[in-house]
Amino acid sequence: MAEAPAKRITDIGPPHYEKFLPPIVKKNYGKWNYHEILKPGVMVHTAESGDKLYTVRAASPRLIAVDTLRMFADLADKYCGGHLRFTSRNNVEFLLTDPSKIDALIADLAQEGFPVGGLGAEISNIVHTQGWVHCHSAATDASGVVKSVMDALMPYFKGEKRLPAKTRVALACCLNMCGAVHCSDIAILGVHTRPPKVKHDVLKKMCEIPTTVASCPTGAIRPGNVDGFESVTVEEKLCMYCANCYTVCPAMPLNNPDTDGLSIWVGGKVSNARSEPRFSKLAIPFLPNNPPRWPEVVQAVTNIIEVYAANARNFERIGDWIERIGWPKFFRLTGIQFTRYHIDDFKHAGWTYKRSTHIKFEQ
Amino acid sequence: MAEAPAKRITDIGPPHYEKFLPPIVKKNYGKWNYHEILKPGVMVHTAESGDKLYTVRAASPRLIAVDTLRMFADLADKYCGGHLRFTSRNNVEFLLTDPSKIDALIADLAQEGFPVGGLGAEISNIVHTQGWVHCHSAATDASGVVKSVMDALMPYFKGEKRLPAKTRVALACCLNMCGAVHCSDIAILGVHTRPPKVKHDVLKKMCEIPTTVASCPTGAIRPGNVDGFESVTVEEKLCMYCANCYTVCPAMPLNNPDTDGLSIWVGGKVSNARSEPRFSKLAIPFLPNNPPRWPEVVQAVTNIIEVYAANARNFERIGDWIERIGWPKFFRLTGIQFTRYHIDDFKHAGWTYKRSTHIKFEQ
Amino acid sequence: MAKRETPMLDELRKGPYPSFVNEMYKVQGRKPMVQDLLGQLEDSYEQRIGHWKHGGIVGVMGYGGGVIGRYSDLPDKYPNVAHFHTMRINQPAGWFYTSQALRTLADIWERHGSGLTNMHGSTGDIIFLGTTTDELEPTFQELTAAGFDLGGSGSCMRTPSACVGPARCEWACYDTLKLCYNLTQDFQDELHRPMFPYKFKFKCAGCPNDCVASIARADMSIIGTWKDAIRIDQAEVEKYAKAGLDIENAVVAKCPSQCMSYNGKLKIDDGECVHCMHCINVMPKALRPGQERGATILLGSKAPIMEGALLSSVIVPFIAIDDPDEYEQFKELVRRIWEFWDENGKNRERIGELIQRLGMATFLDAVGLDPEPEMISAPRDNPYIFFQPEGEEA
Amino acid sequence: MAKRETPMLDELRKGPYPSFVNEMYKVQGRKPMVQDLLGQLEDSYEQRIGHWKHGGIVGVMGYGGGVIGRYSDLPDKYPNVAHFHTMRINQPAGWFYTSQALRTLADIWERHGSGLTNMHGSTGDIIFLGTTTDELEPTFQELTAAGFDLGGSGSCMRTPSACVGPARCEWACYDTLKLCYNLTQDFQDELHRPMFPYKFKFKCAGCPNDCVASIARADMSIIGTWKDAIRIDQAEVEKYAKAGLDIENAVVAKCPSQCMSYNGKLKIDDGECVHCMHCINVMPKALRPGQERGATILLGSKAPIMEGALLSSVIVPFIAIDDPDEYEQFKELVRRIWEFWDENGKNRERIGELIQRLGMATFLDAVGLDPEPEMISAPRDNPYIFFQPEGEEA
Ligand code: SRM
Ligand code: SRM
Ligand code: SRM
Ligand code: SRM
Ligand code: SF4
Ligand code: SF4
Ligand code: SF4
Ligand code: SF4
Ligand code: SF4
Ligand code: SF4
Ligand code: SF4
Ligand code: SF4
Repeated sequence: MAEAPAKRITDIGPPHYEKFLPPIVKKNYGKWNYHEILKPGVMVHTAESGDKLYTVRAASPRLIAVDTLRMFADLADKYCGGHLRFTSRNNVEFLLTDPSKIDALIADLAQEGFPVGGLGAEISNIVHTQGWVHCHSAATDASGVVKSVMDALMPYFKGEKRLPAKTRVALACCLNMCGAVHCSDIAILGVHTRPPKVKHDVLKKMCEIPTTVASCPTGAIRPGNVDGFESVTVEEKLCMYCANCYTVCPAMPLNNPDTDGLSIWVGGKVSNARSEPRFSKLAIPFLPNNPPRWPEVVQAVTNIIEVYAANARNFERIGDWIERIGWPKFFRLTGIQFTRYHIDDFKHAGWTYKRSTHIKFEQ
Repeated sequence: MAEAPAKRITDIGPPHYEKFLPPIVKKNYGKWNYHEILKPGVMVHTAESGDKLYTVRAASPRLIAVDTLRMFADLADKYCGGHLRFTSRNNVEFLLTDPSKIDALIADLAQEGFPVGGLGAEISNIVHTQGWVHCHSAATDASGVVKSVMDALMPYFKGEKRLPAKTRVALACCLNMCGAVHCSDIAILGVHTRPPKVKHDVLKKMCEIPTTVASCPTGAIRPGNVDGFESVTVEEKLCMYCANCYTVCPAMPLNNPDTDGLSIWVGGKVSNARSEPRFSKLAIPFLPNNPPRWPEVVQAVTNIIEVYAANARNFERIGDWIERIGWPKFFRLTGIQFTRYHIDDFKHAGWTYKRSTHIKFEQ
Repeated sequence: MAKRETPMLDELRKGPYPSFVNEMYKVQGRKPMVQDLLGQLEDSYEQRIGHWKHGGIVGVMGYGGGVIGRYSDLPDKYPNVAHFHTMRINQPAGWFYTSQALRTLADIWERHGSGLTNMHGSTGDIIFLGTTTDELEPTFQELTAAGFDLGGSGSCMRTPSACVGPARCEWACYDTLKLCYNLTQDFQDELHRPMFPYKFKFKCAGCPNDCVASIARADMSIIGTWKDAIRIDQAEVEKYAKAGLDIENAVVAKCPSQCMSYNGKLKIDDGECVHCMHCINVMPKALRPGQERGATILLGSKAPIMEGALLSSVIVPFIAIDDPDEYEQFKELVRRIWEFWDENGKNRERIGELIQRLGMATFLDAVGLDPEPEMISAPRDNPYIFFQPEGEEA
Repeated sequence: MAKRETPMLDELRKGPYPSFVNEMYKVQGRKPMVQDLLGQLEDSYEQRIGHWKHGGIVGVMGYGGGVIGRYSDLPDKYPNVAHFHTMRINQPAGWFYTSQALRTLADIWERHGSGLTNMHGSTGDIIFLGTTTDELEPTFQELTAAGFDLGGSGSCMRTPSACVGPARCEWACYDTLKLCYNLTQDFQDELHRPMFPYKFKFKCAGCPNDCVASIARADMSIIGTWKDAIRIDQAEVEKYAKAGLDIENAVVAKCPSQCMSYNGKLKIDDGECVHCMHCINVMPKALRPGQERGATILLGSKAPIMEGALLSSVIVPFIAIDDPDEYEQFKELVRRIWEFWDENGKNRERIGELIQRLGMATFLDAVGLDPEPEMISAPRDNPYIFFQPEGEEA
């Protein structure tokens, strides 16, 4: 693009964070001593100076109107000198110094439809992505599935039902996994299940053939001459529907109302607490796309959480729990069917074969 | 080959094992109740019937003359009705019913130069291979290294020095690993460290070019026209000296007095006891070939065993022990240098990268 | 034009969890763009398929990224979302705002876009969701005038993010906000002008709890840790016990390295501690990370495309990262890594995939790091060693 | 010809461990072949390199294996080992012998070969070490007359082997000797006449201690196990405790599935037991495997060449393997596996490598086994699923 005129401001980066820190944070920066969770969604951090900072965490759908930003701003002015932040899971946190204002704030938030919770071993917001709201690649919607699942999980968000440990749910609407679902306690992943249909006319206009061929992890795409001009063909047996070809070449759509759907993954974690970080593993290969409420997905997620809550020991993340009881028992307890799809067949598949006789037998 | 004449006996298989079982074994077959180790190299199995079978285990170099077979036969006649067996680690076991004869047998064996031991948590015989005695592929000798190492380990074989658990040592003279060293507590492995030198004249007579090309795990072998006729060339940067090409094509020798040597591997196990079976991992990439006594190898193996014996808890195999203390500490305690060669770079290398912050720091 | 009915989406206005459909309703009255968005989305719900086309290249002058072009495949039916581009605005480190700053952002987007946002995107940016090509440059100029700037998209350094760290967390082992801000500022060119083989993400977590998921979602994960002993306040331990905490089972037994013991007094064999945070997490009043603080640097995490998902792996077990020299040394390492990647990386090959393809040892040589056993979970189990000439004297 | 001095080898006649050089000395007086073997080996020791050439194809009439051809590359210097072939003789199951049988073997080899043996080879065979081509057939005929036969070599079923099992071990969960013998006899053709893509090995271990290393060294590993409860004799447990065994630490704490408890009485939650054998190993008098016995079938272990070493992996979590029907069903499975391998295996591709190349699920379909979670350590973590048409209804 053309060079920008001199006077035009560029490359300034974001505002310096210090401009937005509450005075109590500036004063006690790096000198916090400990924290306590006072009740669902409310915690207090005590500084070495003795100062106390109260955090009230409210749910957010992440997709919010400017009206809501203004509403948050008003509440921040009313209750905490205009100071607030958002979390890495997209909840909103109000930062108070006066504990007497907590309940009023919670009431106002409830009034506006923003319940408070999601701290500690409670279910927090579902990290999610764009879906049909903004992305071309989506095999399902994001916001609608998240809304449906969170409606069902609210008792766990609000702390009305207890969980053994933090339980992180994430959703990504395609294998690009912008929601980084690959390390979540429970992951919902949009999947295609049919190979791309090559639009040869579009392809010759919009795509580089070498890039398209190179984009396929399994080498299913072959350059080839199709009715007269250079194009590509797909060796369908080698295709596992990752849509990477579609990402680099618009002429290879995979979207299909009947064969697109969702898969459920479990047992991943990010933190180093106790066990090392772990990938999510396949629980349910395919559930249908069923808007507006995706009942099959809601039921599947709730079932896993209930079985987990009923069986795991304190501080066991879902993956820690499964590690202890073993995968066969996980499938038995949840009633999920074990299929050929659960057995890895990608590059390092051999690592997941059971290479010992450490087997449990039901008594 | 030509068909065999009718009268010629073929395909009869081995003699039926029952013909060789001692009467007490026939009587109590499958009805043994428990066993006890009475002293180094001697154990007793008690049957449900109350019968007792005494086993005396003697070391064997595995490579034995027919004279020794006859000597074993004589001792078996003298002490146990002519009954004996060999073990899966190539020791010889005399099967007695009369405990009063045990000491005399042990004395006779000592007389003949065959010490008794190798039971339980003692070091048993080193599973090994042919080496320079019979194989074309050997990067080192087998019997000579084994003899040198076992001479040093005799106190552990005889139970004069204690070990935390069974400690299995194995040797293979090349990467074919006939000694199956890939799952041993301590493994000694002969290695080449230079690419094959292609003998083009021999190659055109003795080798199929496609087979030779296909034999290379890293695709380092390329078909090519060398001074006039079809042959192969080796992309030396891609060669990791496995000698698989040499196995299928005699025209690609790798043997070299100065650059062949031995590597040491640790922490493998086969049994399912406590932990699952485990591969041996690289401890020392290269030690020189130094006949007749291979002092560097003897020193390296003894050092690892002594450090292990001094630090591990009861029932911890070497691999279990390292799992608990961590590899960094293993290298520190043994004084073995950690090098670039220890970091895997074969197909599944990524699995061995440390993908967490679970790190220990010396205090 | 009469508003299209959206019965399926309206279903999603019900229920206790805040509804994104309600958010759209808040602005649709004054934003035809959002009316059409609702309409097209209702089509998607009915037909179970998306209606967006691949984004073409759109952006602001002088930048190669920060905008995701998006076009409807039903432009005639929904002309107001024929263009529906997204702008990524670099968030303030730690996602702290004042009401004033929020209103400024809201007003700018009121004037120039759909009035819909994501607070925030998965990489950390503020997302302005949906506008036309013409509005991009004006929005940008108002943003920079207000002190904001765009984030990253495409094959560039992506917007770094950081956990709340020392601003509110007692466990921060280094200043995550300071590092995040410093990297963002020093690498503005790498952020705005894609020139890498593919995307490169930084995430700064103050301790091994990793509250920004850096080990799973950042090409470079900077995770705080400490080297010396965990600080124990035995009196507070006592109080936890009195208050009914089962220290033996909830803490000692759950320690992954089994290096704790408790009998009235809590003992930790700190040389065996793997810094997992569990005991500290359970007893924040009694236990604190040590005082010799810094970070572990890990490299390479990413989503599955295309060789499979990766977690970051250790390349520097411990560095102090506080004063300017330490910052400079760290950024020098980053530059050497980018150089190695530039020279060797294939198009759309993330750094983590490149290292696996060429081998960790080759990578370490190239960037000038020594191999250390802390970088691996175990040494190789295969004998396929590429000995180098000096190999024999190993 | 004057005997060559062997000072280096003579070094190895010293020391407490029995010496293979002494073994050579025992026969060299009457065996020029062994004199030359010593000579050539001394050359190897001096020069640090072997002196054998690749074996050509030699053997006995009608067999494709059982002999390893070997030729010296110093035939002029050591004419008596110009030919120095090895014969593999199928050992009796469990390696039991009578003195009579040993003498028979010794006498045959005295007449026809070097007089040197390996008792035994790594696969399990008796190894007759070194003879000439002319002697192969006569040796073979004397062996078969005496009731012995050759073992395997080349791309065939290799000589199966078995742990001592029920013959002497209280833990054998199935009859390893009987199965080993039965397989050897029923598959004589597959043993003697190579017709597979590569070698195929069976090893029979009576329990998870796996005393024949079957899980690491057999293409098919048959490992005994039990389904019901471990049998506990509490009185004997008591005695172990009295005798000073620290049951809490030596047994309970070491149980990998933490399914035991002890307080005077030993309790086991058998549904959680992974049958690792540890508790039984430590207290053989007090604990015994259950009575519902059988085996776990695992497939695919091998040395590194060429895709890397493998351990066998579970394909049948549990089968009873005792009566003729069960034997027949088991061998049917073996034949189906061989068929699949024949059809799909590349030259020199072991079954374990083939399964990894084509995928476990494909293999299971082909041989008619249902997928079970016991076959894996964990489900896939990558989303690259090859959905089949019926996939959606999964
Ligand atoms: C606010 C936030 C950081 C931020 O900069 O935004 C944060 C803040 C805190 N985290 Fe976190 N974590 C935050 C995301 C995370 C994430 C990232 C994620 O979820 O994507 C993780 C990794 C999750 C995982 O492992 O998959 C995370 C793993 C933890 C853990 C480890 C939990 C475990 O047992 O594995 C702790 C310790 C604990 O909770 O006992 C922790 C503890 C805390 C503490 C208690 C730290 C402190 O003393 O202030 C903070 C509040 C408690 C709480 O439960 O939220 N935080 N925390 C994030 C809030 C997200 C939200 O809205 O819910
Ligand atoms: C005789 C032999 C079987 C045979 O048919 O020849 C045998 C026999 C016995 N083994 Fe074994 N094992 C024999 C090779 C093995 C092997 C295979 C190998 O070493 O290649 C293993 C797997 C080794 C590994 O894991 O790497 C093996 C792993 C065990 C174990 C598990 C040890 C552990 O803690 O991991 C036990 C249980 C124990 O010792 O407590 C065991 C126990 C036994 C017992 C006590 C079983 C019994 O009640 O009779 C037997 C005698 C004790 C002893 O220590 O030898 N046996 N045992 C083999 C003797 C080899 C030798 O000469 O030393
Ligand atoms: C907006 C956002 C999702 C969201 O709703 O928050 C997003 C949206 C897209 N991502 Fe992403 N990614 C977003 C965070 C992520 C993350 C999570 C993270 O950064 O922590 C990941 C996983 C971590 C990683 O980097 O691997 C992620 C992994 C991908 C990938 C797969 C990359 C890979 O190597 O596997 C692609 C495909 C590609 O790059 O071509 C992708 C591509 C895309 C594209 C540009 C679609 C495409 O193929 O061109 C999406 C544009 C959607 C749209 O129309 O707005 N996005 N993407 C996130 C960026 C917002 C922000 O700047 O804050
Ligand atoms: C004699 C014996 C070693 C010994 O001293 O005991 C042996 C000797 C040879 N093996 Fe082996 N292997 C022997 C047991 C093994 C084992 C161990 C086992 O069977 O438990 C293994 C590892 C397990 C496995 O099967 O993977 C083994 C893995 C190999 C390999 C690698 C195969 C692979 O797939 O990785 C080769 C290379 C080949 O097959 O071309 C090989 C090739 C060879 C050859 C034929 C050399 C060659 O490349 O042609 C050796 C002949 C040496 C000679 O001159 O006598 N040998 N070989 C063992 C057979 C004696 C017997 O019948 O009882
Ligand atoms: S996950 Fe896929 S569909 Fe969803 S936003 Fe990312 S790229 Fe788009
Ligand atoms: S969807 Fe994925 S696997 Fe299928 S052709 Fe495209 S890139 Fe290849
Ligand atoms: S390990 Fe190698 S050198 Fe040794 S016997 Fe086997 S094939 Fe021959
Ligand atoms: S030695 Fe191995 S790696 Fe080297 S060329 Fe031969 S087969 Fe290939
Ligand atoms: S990562 Fe550590 S320092 Fe940062 S917020 Fe989480 S717990 Fe606090
Ligand atoms: S931090 Fe983790 S490893 Fe260290 S002592 Fe505490 S619980 Fe144990
Ligand atoms: S494998 Fe089991 S049954 Fe066989 S000898 Fe070893 S311990 Fe006994
Ligand atoms: S056999 Fe192993 S797993 Fe089972 S109870 Fe005994 S020790 Fe535990």
